[in-house]
Amino acid sequence: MTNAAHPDLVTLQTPDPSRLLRFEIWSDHEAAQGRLAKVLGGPLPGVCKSADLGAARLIWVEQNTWLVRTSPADGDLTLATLTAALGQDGSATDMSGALRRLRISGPAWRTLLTIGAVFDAENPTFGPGSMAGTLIAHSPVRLDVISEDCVDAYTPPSYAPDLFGFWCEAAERLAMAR
Amino acid sequence: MLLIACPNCGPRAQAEFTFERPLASIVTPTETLPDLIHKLFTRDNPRGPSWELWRHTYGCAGWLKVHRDTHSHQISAVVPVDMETPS
Amino acid sequence: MSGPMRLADGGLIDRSRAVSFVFDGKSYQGYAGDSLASALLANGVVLFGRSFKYHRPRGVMAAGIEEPSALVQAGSGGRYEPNSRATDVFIYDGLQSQSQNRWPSLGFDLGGLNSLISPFIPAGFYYKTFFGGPKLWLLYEQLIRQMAGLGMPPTKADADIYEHRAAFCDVLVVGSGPAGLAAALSASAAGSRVILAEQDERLGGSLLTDPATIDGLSSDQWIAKARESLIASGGRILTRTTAAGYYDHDLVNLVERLTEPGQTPGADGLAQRLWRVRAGKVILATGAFERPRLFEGNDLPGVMLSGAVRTYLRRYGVRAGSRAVITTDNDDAYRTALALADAGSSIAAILDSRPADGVHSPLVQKAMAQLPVYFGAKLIAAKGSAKGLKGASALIDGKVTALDCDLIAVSGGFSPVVHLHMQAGGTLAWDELSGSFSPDQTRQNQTTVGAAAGVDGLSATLLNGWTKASSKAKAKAAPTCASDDDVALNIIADWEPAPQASLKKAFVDYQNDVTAADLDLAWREGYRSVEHLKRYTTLGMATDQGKTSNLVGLARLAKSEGRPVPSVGLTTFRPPYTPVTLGVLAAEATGAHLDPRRRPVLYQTHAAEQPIWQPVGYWHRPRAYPMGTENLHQAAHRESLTVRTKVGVTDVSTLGKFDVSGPDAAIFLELICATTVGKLAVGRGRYTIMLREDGMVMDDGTVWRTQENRFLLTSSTGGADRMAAHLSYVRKVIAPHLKVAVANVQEHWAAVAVAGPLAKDVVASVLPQMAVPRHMSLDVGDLAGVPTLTLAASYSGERAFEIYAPSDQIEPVWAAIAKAARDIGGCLYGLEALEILRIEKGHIVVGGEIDGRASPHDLGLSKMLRPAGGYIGHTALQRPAFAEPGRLQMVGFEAVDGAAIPEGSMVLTAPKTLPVGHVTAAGLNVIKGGSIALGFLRDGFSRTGEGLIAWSPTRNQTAKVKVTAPVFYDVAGVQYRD
Amino acid sequence: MQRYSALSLLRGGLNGQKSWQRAWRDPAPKSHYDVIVIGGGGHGLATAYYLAKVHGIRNVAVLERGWIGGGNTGRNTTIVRSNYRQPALHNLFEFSLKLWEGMSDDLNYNVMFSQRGAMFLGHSDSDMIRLAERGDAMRAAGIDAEFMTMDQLRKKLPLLDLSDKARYPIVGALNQPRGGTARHDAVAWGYARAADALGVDVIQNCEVLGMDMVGGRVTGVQTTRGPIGADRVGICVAGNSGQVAAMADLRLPIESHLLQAFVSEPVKPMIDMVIMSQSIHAYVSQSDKGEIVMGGDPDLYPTYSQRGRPDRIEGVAGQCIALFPALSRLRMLRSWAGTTDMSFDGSPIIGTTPVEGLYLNGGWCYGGFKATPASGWTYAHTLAKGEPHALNAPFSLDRFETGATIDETGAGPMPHHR
Repeated sequence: MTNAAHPDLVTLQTPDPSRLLRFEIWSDHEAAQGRLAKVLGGPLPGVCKSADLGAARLIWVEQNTWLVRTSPADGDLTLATLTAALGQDGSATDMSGALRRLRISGPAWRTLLTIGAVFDAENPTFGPGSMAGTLIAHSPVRLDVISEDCVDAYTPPSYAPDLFGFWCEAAERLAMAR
Repeated sequence: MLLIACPNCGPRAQAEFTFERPLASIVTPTETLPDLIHKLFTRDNPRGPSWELWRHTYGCAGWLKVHRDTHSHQISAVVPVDMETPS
Repeated sequence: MSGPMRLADGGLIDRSRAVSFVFDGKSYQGYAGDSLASALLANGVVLFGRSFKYHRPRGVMAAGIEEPSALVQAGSGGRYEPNSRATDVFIYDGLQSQSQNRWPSLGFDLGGLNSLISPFIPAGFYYKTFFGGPKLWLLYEQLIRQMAGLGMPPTKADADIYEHRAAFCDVLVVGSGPAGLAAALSASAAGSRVILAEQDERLGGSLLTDPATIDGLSSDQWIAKARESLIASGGRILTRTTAAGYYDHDLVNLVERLTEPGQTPGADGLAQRLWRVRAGKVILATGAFERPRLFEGNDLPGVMLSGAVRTYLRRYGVRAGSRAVITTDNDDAYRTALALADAGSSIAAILDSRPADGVHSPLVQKAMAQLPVYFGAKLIAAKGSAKGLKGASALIDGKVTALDCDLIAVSGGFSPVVHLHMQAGGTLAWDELSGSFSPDQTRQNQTTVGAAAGVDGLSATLLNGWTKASSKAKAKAAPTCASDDDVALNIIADWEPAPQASLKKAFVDYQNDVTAADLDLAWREGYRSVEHLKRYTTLGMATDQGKTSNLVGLARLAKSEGRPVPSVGLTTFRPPYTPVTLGVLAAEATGAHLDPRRRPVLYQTHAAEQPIWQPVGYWHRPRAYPMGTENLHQAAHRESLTVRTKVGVTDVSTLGKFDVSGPDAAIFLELICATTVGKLAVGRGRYTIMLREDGMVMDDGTVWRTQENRFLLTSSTGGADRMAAHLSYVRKVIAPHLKVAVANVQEHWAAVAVAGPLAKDVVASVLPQMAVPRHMSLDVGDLAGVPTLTLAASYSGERAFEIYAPSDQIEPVWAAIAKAARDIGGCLYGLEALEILRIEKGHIVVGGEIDGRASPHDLGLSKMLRPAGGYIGHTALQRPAFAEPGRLQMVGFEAVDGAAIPEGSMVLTAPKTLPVGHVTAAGLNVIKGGSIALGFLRDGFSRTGEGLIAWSPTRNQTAKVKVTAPVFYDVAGVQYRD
Repeated sequence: MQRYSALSLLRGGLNGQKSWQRAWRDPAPKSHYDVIVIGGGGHGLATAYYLAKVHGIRNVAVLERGWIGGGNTGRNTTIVRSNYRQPALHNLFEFSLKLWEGMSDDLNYNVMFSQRGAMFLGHSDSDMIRLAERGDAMRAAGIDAEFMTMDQLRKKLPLLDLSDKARYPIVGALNQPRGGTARHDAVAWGYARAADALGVDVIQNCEVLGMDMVGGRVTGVQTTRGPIGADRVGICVAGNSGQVAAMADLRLPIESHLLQAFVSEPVKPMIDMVIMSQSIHAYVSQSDKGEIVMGGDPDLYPTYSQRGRPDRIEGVAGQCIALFPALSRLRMLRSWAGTTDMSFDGSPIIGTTPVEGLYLNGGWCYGGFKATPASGWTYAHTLAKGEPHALNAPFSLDRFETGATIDETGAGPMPHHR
């Protein structure tokens, strides 16, 4: 579903459903991360970073904790793989229903994210592979920069209708002010 | 509104954070009653530098030890809660 | 030509674009670029408004935001704004404006009678009369309130939209006069990300009044070039944008006005925007305010600040008078005199309070050659009325001299605009000669430049702005001006009015009508601290916040005290610098968007059933699903009866839910829960309570062991966020060593509760391959292709199940369960039925019995507590008050007289006695009928059977009640088991 | 004391305002007082006044670091009410309200106590039950409280948003007709003048630097104007209680936070009462000058800075517009902030301390202004008798140790949860 479409400015889209898995490591961090890197096909992204590993998107979310976004078809297998690789050093939890994702693309996505915000989305160092949690329009948001032209925003489903509505209105205003 | 340099996320607006308590007021369940009363119900409440516990609630959700002047609001150190506080 | 006072040419107005507007019902014409004040002055209007207390006639005094007198109300309906400064409103076609605080009209104002009784209403008079008790005061006050206030209040909701933006930069420059522009250019040249904010609609500041030649260009050209250069290097220029507040850690709030008061916004509908700018460094180039001087009638229409007279002349092409008297203590006013003379006005006198024997600058010498200049001279009184000035008297060479004039241009020196510097926590330095404070120490990363820093002369200003903005800036690269344009002020501050002037008509605070005599009186009465003086007289508390009056008042206080000005202190500078609409402060976060509205994932599904909604904190949940013409109570009763007799289905998705996993999960949970957890078998669950550190019950819920090392903890909806923070605190701060992961799965899992004697049948029909779990057991299953978790737990007291599914897949699960239940006579039920059922069973809830004041003992839960302790709250529970007699303990109440027990009512032993308890929640016995309630009663556990009264005087309701145990249904607890 | 009256104003007008005397003296500190009250706010000055008036103890000094009324007395939203749920609280505040009703005449200083009504709005049925509980508790204690119908609300406050489109639609309100506002500065000045007339020394610009202790007993204070001896010393410096108590090695159950408030530019009358809300944590009233006075939640972290965070003000603006949509186009004129003594149950502390001769009045959180007269009255009693008055006995310093806390909101021991 496209919520607002101004390709030369900003477009908001609800992407296809995906699975979200959270995992946390509590002991022997180096070894556990090594095992995970092996099964995921690359090292885990560092603090406040994100990365594509194979078909999965890995997002650092808090200390020793990551979020994995996979396709619905891969979800169960990934969960099992994560659980096995974590062993006694951590655990994984299915969080698929806990967050809604909105894809914001177009040259004005950074401007859009400064509205009702306190975070410096216009900072060029906040580029592809960067993750930031913040508060926008009084709603908790996690941003994952996909490319220079595109960012994914995650928020709990209960906040999503209001927040996505807020962005739609703001996007329309940006378009009107052109 | 303060700018707090989260060790994970970098400098961020206070709106993303929550003040929890002075570090000295952290009470474990094994504390004796007199100790609990002393730590929880009496406070130094300094006018000046103080170690405090904050949380980057809407950022990385991390718990932080913040050394902050309660009058000037100058913040001289922010470290993760599991790190020793520099003396 | 728009008006008789307009010059034939010149100024920065666009004479090709006429603008029509209305003031007090009369249509006028001005030009694009005119302020309302300049357009009205051009049209010969001299009377703009009435003062607050004495309703004295007032004209326009200034040309900028410091204007105290010329206030108007503008616009209408949802765009109506009172108290706008005519000097700070740029006219647009269709502008509707009105004078205010007058009745019946501006010219004839009955409030002006106050002026006649002014001897009897000096400063603070209201503290000394109107005695006789609060009832009498209310009568007096009614009149006072009508007399007070300025504009009429708005009555409509705002028609427009406001927005907040976050912005970050290396250097924020506030003010775009020569110092600000030089600073912005310098910072930009050094590679900084620059934001330049200018409150005016055009860049230039003082250059708009005093054009100059800079770097060989006319100042207009130089400004245009600077603008282009800043934008080309990625800078952001915001005009009509005021720095309203300077907060901690270099956060500056900028208010951008996209519309003028009353004006319809552009296509995006935005009226104003608030920029929250976090700057690496802030350069304040905010200029200086010219000060008025003390003389009798210094508030009359036609008395204006000298710089303002020149601004109207040069920027707007408006001559404010044809015969002027100038009173000054500095050179700047000579520019005004010469400019007026150039424009064809005659100059009756330049009254310069400085001594004659000083060295005269070329500017002064030029004036002396052609105009009547008197040194050591003072103005005594202006004479005039609402219609304008009719001359003045002055002290010249020791003699009282009458002067003919229709304009008095006043310059009492200049005060640097230090407001933002002071908001930022800076300190000030005093200069006795010029009588001004300028910035001294700074606490934040901030520098003041130009006139705001007390820098005098254009070339010094340009150099100062350029070099202070960047450590890399080289002085020789700074912009330079032509030497003719480099005029110094040479102020010799003189605060002393002429001895012949009556101080009762010498105004310090124009808008609030505070005179020099008022200040003297307040001092004599002992209001001698500067704050007392301000608060007693209201000095500096008007809408201009004393921008022009503060220093004049301070100097007067210093004279009374016999001390130098800086030693009498200053009042605190606080945001906002100029008044800011509440609308832009709030932006979208008001009205329907005041707080986020959290919708359960099944919101749309419920909406299709047209339920009655109930707000619960941020959440919106169905309260009941009425059928036909049912009201809330009928629906809720039917729903609860259906649960008791058949089966009901309800959405409990919003409950707090936490996935706790790892080898130390049980240890962790035993810190949180006051009950035992570790002994739970896999596949089993139990009820639990969580305590605060002070021993009070914080929340309740259930804990389930889903695997050997994995638990699911549930808690209340309202307490979910608090519980999440608590779990995080305990995990990361109290028990960081544990091998445990805590994931907040509140919104991952949606949940459907099925309750009633037939609940088992519903579960069996939708999850046929799963054996129906027994009470407090769980199992997994597949429902409509969705993996589910079924918990057998009862809140209603009936056999009941909660079926969990990932919230993004809950729809088919809900649909299947609802259908299965309806197929066998069941129904949906909402929060109201849930409440009725839980009261009957005596289950406690957050916000009801869990009120933050009740200990587990008070709630009758002592037996649940883990005897070994070790949980949070255990230690504090040992405090003696928890065991003392007289505690409020949770009981049930049963109505014995057929009346309904009022919720929230007080419980008494007899009429007219003090309460011994209260009712927390009341409902009805679903099957048997009759009113029942839960509540607290002093020593209630030992009072079962006692007859009491539940009394609600606010609702005029009473019920006779009997104390019972807090359970009214299935006391033996057989219904919810197999 | 020179009597103030309409006649005195007439006289002043006729003689060129020459007849006015100083409202209070500017005495030099004596070497010893029976009682020293530290803190020249409304509470301290009221304490001194009632010590002199009720207990006949006139050898009293009030020591003020800066100017009297310069702390939270001059930094609040001037609301006076007694509509509390907990008996210990409504008993104290109702006693206070009764003193307010006679204050202007008692002090011969018009404090403009305006009983325009103080109203709590309810936005849901559960709000209404909690309001009923509060109202019923008040009425049972003989305090005025009454529900207003939607029609009454519409009539009394036509600008209130009573639509169902509101985020928190208004469904009813509990009014305390005797609640209202008072002129905050006048309270300090009125008490100072009246206390001064009874012989109390009100000493400004006199900062207490330390306590003199002999054998665990306080014998006086060290000040910027020299040492001053006293039989009894009463701390009355809410906002800075911890700082002063520390001079006697006392740690308190208090944390200093910050509360902001602001006013709009003045307009003609538009809001006729004090409006508060059960769901929206903001309060609104209109001053006699015409300014809309607004406040809300505190800043939620410890600070002595008196500099507020702007997002708090922005939030309160949104809340006030949500209640009164027409406020949107009014402008914030002036904002301010006070340092509040946040106690760990939200209630004040008035009573004895473990240090002999030393007494404490503080912990007022953000509700101290309305208590001014009762605080002074009960504290004067406590200082005079060495033991608390029945009204302040529950508000003892040791209640956190015993567990007998008085928690109106049930928010628990963390000040930032309040």
